[in-house]
Amino acid sequence: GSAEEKVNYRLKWRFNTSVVGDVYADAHGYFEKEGIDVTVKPGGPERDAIRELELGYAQFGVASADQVIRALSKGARVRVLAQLFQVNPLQWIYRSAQPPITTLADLKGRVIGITFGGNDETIMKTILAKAGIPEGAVTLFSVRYDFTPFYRGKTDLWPVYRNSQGPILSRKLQAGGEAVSFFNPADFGVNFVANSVVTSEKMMAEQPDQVARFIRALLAAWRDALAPQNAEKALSTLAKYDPETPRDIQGEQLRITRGLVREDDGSVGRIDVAAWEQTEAIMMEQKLISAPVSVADALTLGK
Amino acid sequence: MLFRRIYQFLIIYFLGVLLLLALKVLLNLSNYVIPGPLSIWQVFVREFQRFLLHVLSTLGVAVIGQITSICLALAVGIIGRQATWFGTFVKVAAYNIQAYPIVAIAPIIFILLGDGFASRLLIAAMICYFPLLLSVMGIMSEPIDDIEHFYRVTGRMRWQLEVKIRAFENLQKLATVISGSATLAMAGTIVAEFIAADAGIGYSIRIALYQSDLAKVLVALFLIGITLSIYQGLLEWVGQWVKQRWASA
Amino acid sequence: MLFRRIYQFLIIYFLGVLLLLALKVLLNLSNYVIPGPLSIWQVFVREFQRFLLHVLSTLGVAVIGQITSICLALAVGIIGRQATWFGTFVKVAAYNIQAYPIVAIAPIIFILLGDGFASRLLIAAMICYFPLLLSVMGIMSEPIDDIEHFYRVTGRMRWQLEVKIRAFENLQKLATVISGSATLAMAGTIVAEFIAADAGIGYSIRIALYQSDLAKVLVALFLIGITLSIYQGLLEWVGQWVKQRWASA
Amino acid sequence: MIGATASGGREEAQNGSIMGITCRDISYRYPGTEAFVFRDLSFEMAAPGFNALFGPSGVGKTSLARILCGDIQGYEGKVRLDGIDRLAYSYNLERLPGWSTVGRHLEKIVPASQRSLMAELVPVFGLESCMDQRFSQLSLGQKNRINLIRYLLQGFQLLILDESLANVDEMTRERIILHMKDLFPETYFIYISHNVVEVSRFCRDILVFRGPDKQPSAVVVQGQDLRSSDEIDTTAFERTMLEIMNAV
Amino acid sequence: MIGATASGGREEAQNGSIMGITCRDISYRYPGTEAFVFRDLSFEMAAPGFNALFGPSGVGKTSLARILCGDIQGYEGKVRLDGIDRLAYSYNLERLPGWSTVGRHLEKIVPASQRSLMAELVPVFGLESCMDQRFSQLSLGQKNRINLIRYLLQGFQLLILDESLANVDEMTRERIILHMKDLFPETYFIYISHNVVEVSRFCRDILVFRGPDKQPSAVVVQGQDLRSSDEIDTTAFERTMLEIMNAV
Ligand SMILES: Nc1ncnc2c1ncn2[C@@H]1O[C@H](COP(=O)(O)OP(=O)(O)OP(=O)(O)O)[C@@H](O)[C@H]1O
Ligand SMILES: Nc1ncnc2c1ncn2[C@@H]1O[C@H](COP(=O)(O)OP(=O)(O)OP(=O)(O)O)[C@@H](O)[C@H]1O
Ligand SMILES: [Mg+2]
Ligand SMILES: [Mg+2]
Repeated sequence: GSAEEKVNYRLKWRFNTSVVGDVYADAHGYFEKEGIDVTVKPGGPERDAIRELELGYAQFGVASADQVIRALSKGARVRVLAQLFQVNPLQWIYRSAQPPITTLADLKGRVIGITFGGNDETIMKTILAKAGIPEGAVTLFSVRYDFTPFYRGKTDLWPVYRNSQGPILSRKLQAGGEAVSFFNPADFGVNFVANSVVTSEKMMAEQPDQVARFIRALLAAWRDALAPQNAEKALSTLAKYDPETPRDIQGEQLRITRGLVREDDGSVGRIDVAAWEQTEAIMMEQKLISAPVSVADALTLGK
Repeated sequence: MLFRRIYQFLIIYFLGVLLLLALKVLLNLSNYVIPGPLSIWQVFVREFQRFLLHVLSTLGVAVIGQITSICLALAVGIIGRQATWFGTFVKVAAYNIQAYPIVAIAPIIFILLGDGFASRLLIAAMICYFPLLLSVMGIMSEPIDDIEHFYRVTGRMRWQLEVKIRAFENLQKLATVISGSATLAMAGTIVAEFIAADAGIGYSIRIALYQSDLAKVLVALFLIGITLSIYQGLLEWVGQWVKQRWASA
Repeated sequence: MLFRRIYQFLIIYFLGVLLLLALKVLLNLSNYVIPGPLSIWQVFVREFQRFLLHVLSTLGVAVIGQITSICLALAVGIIGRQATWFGTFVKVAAYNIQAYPIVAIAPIIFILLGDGFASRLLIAAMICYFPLLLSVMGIMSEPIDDIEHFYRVTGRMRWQLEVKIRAFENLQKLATVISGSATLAMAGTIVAEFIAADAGIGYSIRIALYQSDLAKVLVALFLIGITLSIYQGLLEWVGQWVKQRWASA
Repeated sequence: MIGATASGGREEAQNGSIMGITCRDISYRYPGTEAFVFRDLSFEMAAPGFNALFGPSGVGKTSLARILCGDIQGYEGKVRLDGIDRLAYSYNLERLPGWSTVGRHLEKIVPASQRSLMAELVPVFGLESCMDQRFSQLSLGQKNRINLIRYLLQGFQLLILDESLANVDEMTRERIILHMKDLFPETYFIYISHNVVEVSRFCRDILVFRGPDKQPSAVVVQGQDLRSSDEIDTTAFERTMLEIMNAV
Repeated sequence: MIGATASGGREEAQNGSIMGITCRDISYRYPGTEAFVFRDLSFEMAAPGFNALFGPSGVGKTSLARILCGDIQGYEGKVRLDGIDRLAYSYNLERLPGWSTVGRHLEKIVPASQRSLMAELVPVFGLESCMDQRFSQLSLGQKNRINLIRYLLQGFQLLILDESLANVDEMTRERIILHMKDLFPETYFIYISHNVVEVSRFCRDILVFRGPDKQPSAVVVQGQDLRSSDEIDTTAFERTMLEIMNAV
């Protein structure tokens, strides 16, 4: 292909450590090497990569699994190219001074923060259902972006992104003399898939070669960015894209991100079909979609 | 008037929806990006009652918020109209607080007031009060010499009288601004719910956005628009009534 | 005046911070709920320059947004002042759009305009224009018979002239509202950045909130307040100048 | 023609140039009030020139003026304005916009054809020194005169002057009236004033109001209709004054 | 005392009851203008009663009035108001607030001690029927009179009436002036009017303005100072009129 191919790549979230591989690819010429001119665009809660794929504002994007499944259920022709997070970073923080949560039954009687309408609600409700805990046995607390209720002990568990907010909060509470732990649903068998790289069916059909080159470049970048020996380079790159976060915190974030994305053999991007099917099943159960979408058909497997 | 207001709203709303649908057809977009008419209609039927209740609950807060902010704007406007040190101080305070995006000071509000009704009300009022304030300040700081002269030379001028005179002479403008501010009270309440609440239409919209469900958003906007049209119609009617009462008591 | 404005802002700001610190001591809140003075100062020193640049970038957008919304408000206010069908139609449209919380229509805006500068500007302008609109509408719909009579009976009245007469007679009020709306333009831009941008002080605040860093938020608020005080001082000065020019040209 | 169908004596007029004002049985009260301002008011002002409305304050002069020019509707009776298409009501509280000088405003609103007339009128009105000032910087009488001058230069066929010279001194006023009569002989003026001497001397038909309780509620007195060249006939003048005083 | 230190002939006054107005060499021009409104204006109005300012429109009557009452500062020369503490300037464009009837407004602003006086004045002013109306519903002359009446009942020692009766008919005006003179013999009135007959008949000291170019720029003419009981001395009256006309 020619180096003239221009595409936009819409992330799910703003530039921070959660997108380290994406910015690494951007900063170090991974896309150029594959002959594609990619503009990496930061995301945000008001962004929706799948919409932009359809509108032609972007050719590739990052979307969470629930977005993909919802879109499929509404007839969007979207394809998953790679699954970035093998473990969902959406977890719950709680003070270590509290009784540890070793079984789901330990949740009983706790005040649990959830974002109504958000993925954490879906996940938590699935967990509660799975553990057979009736709604009345826990107190659900409506969460905003403001952590005060957690700080002031009004809630026991608070949903956070383990890899980005986790280290920041840990540090703050540590400075206040408190240690924290995280409740990870995956530890209890609930695998709700998080961010994945998507493109449109049309791209897949019309530019299969470009898609292949894109994903090859991207995954290579992620792999390199998360390789421990490249940590310094990755952190320098991050410092450019995300000057708001202190470097030591970024180091911690990078370490945790590595654990959530990279597999033991160093590979990234594996699509965990079982997890996707579980995600679809959960969404069916929670009536977030009205009919099955056969999500497996939208997954691009095998390489 | 009220009737006209409502059907004009309907025209605008449906023009907006038509625009979206035209876009959908033109760009061949899926229901995920822009829901089809059928699915909008289904959502409408399914959610109508629930959303209506939410809108009404929002309206309730908005009304209280509006009253609060009218009082606040009057108070600040009356104090700030003076060119004294304290007057400008209050004015600077009133302006600066407004410049801060609510979302940025919401945490402080929650720390101070907890996250119950009071915070929501305060946020709604804060969004609504400022435009009122600007108008009140503009009106209150402009002397009406032909009327005020007598009271000044006879030493009868009190600030209450001054306020009364200027308010009465600008009744029309005040009525426009107050009935218009209903809109802001509504928007303010919705934002407050968006940030803080677990009830009200703002909350429903937030969930719909989380779920990328534009159909729900459209239905919510429809109900907000209708409700607001009626509320504003009522306010204008009350405004007329007050004007008539005051002008012919 | 400008100087007074700034030190009054400083008083208000430090009163606010003191209140928070008092609360911290009183309720024995830990540093992660309300940061101590030392850490606020450290953040201030560390972030000052970067945040200042962000605030200035925000101010740039705010100025354009304010100009846009002044034009928009004038246009809508001038059309909406008429009691014709079209006039009320425009008014109803202008009001209803305002009632919708920006966050709810942001997705639609992004669909229509993409996510470039245009969307941000539109959002900033939409937050700023409505209060202006209310005032303009109030002013523009009130005839000034003693001046307009002649132009009516001689058949010379054009809408431009009517607007000019009413604007001139209400110059003081308009100046108050326009310079006050700087505040709204600033808030609007910050909200827009909050939702959409990847630069500007709104973006920094969003991240600070995401990171639960109240010290950063406080520093950002400080810089916003100072910048706004200066901008508004300038605007008032320009307003004075225009008034003098127009009144004595 | 306002508020009336073409009936009565005047429709024989062969063309529009024959002007006349006729009112028949006009009764009016302001909405929401009890008292009639006037009842069954009938009068005729047959010819152009300087005509007047005269009567005590509050008797209804302004109200009638505003009926004639169509500002007030909802009265009973008939108003006929024959051959009068261009008419205006002007009053002494009118203001000019403040954004430029009085002179510039006049330039804008006076048709080119009337410029020389304007140049003639400005010194007669004693306004030379005001042209560079803003309206708000003028004295009351100067405001009155500026307002009047702009109306005169619009080519109205009927011009109602509601106390338009009330705040001008008598000498200037006399000079102005005499010049107006010379320069606009074809115009119907309806001059509202509280000065009985002035009205008696300079006006043609003077409609004297007698209040709604007397019948007829107004009578037309013939004034001296003096022009600049005329000598005053003192006896006739005093008779007119007396007639007016008796009528009221 | 405004704009002046206590110097000159009047400080011998043993108590405040001896009133007097003295101006010495007043010169004034409005900020930003070239022309002087008056130059070296000096005059004295030695006693209470109905005094007047008279002169062509634009000559500076209003300006002087506003200097006397302290509204205008920045003039040259000295103004002495002896024994006068309570003073007010009132003008014919003033309005009453619109939220209640004229009668109710008067009730509010007239001290209880003045109520009976008010009851006496209302019929003199011909305002009985206006009491239940709003200010905006009044005719111009009615507005003038309502405004004047409220000022009269405030117990001012000096009251400047700037064309306060300009839009009232002559008969009513005469009645009002005569009653004012009877009821407020101790008050300093400064009456600004364009009616030479009225000024000559009813006023005491008449300051006639001659414009800034003549010297002296104003002279005081003695008026007939007629009271309700007096018969008019026609010769003296005509002499006063002539004197005024010649002065201007
Ligand atoms: N808008 C109104 N509503 C009710 N009554 C009114 C209104 N305007 C005038 N009037 C009454 O109608 C009567 C006639 O008023 P009008 O202004 O015609 O008198 P006028 O002859 O012009 O008096 P003046 O010489 O004082 O100007 C007055 O008694 C007045 O109180
Ligand atoms: N604010 C002002 N700025 C500049 N010039 C002014 C101002 N007010 C009045 N003048 C000028 O000062 C002169 C005197 O005005 P003033 O109002 O005192 O006259 P007057 O004697 O009261 O006239 P009238 O009888 O018309 O009321 C006039 O020539 C006028 O143009
Ligand atoms: Mg009148
Ligand atoms: Mg004057």
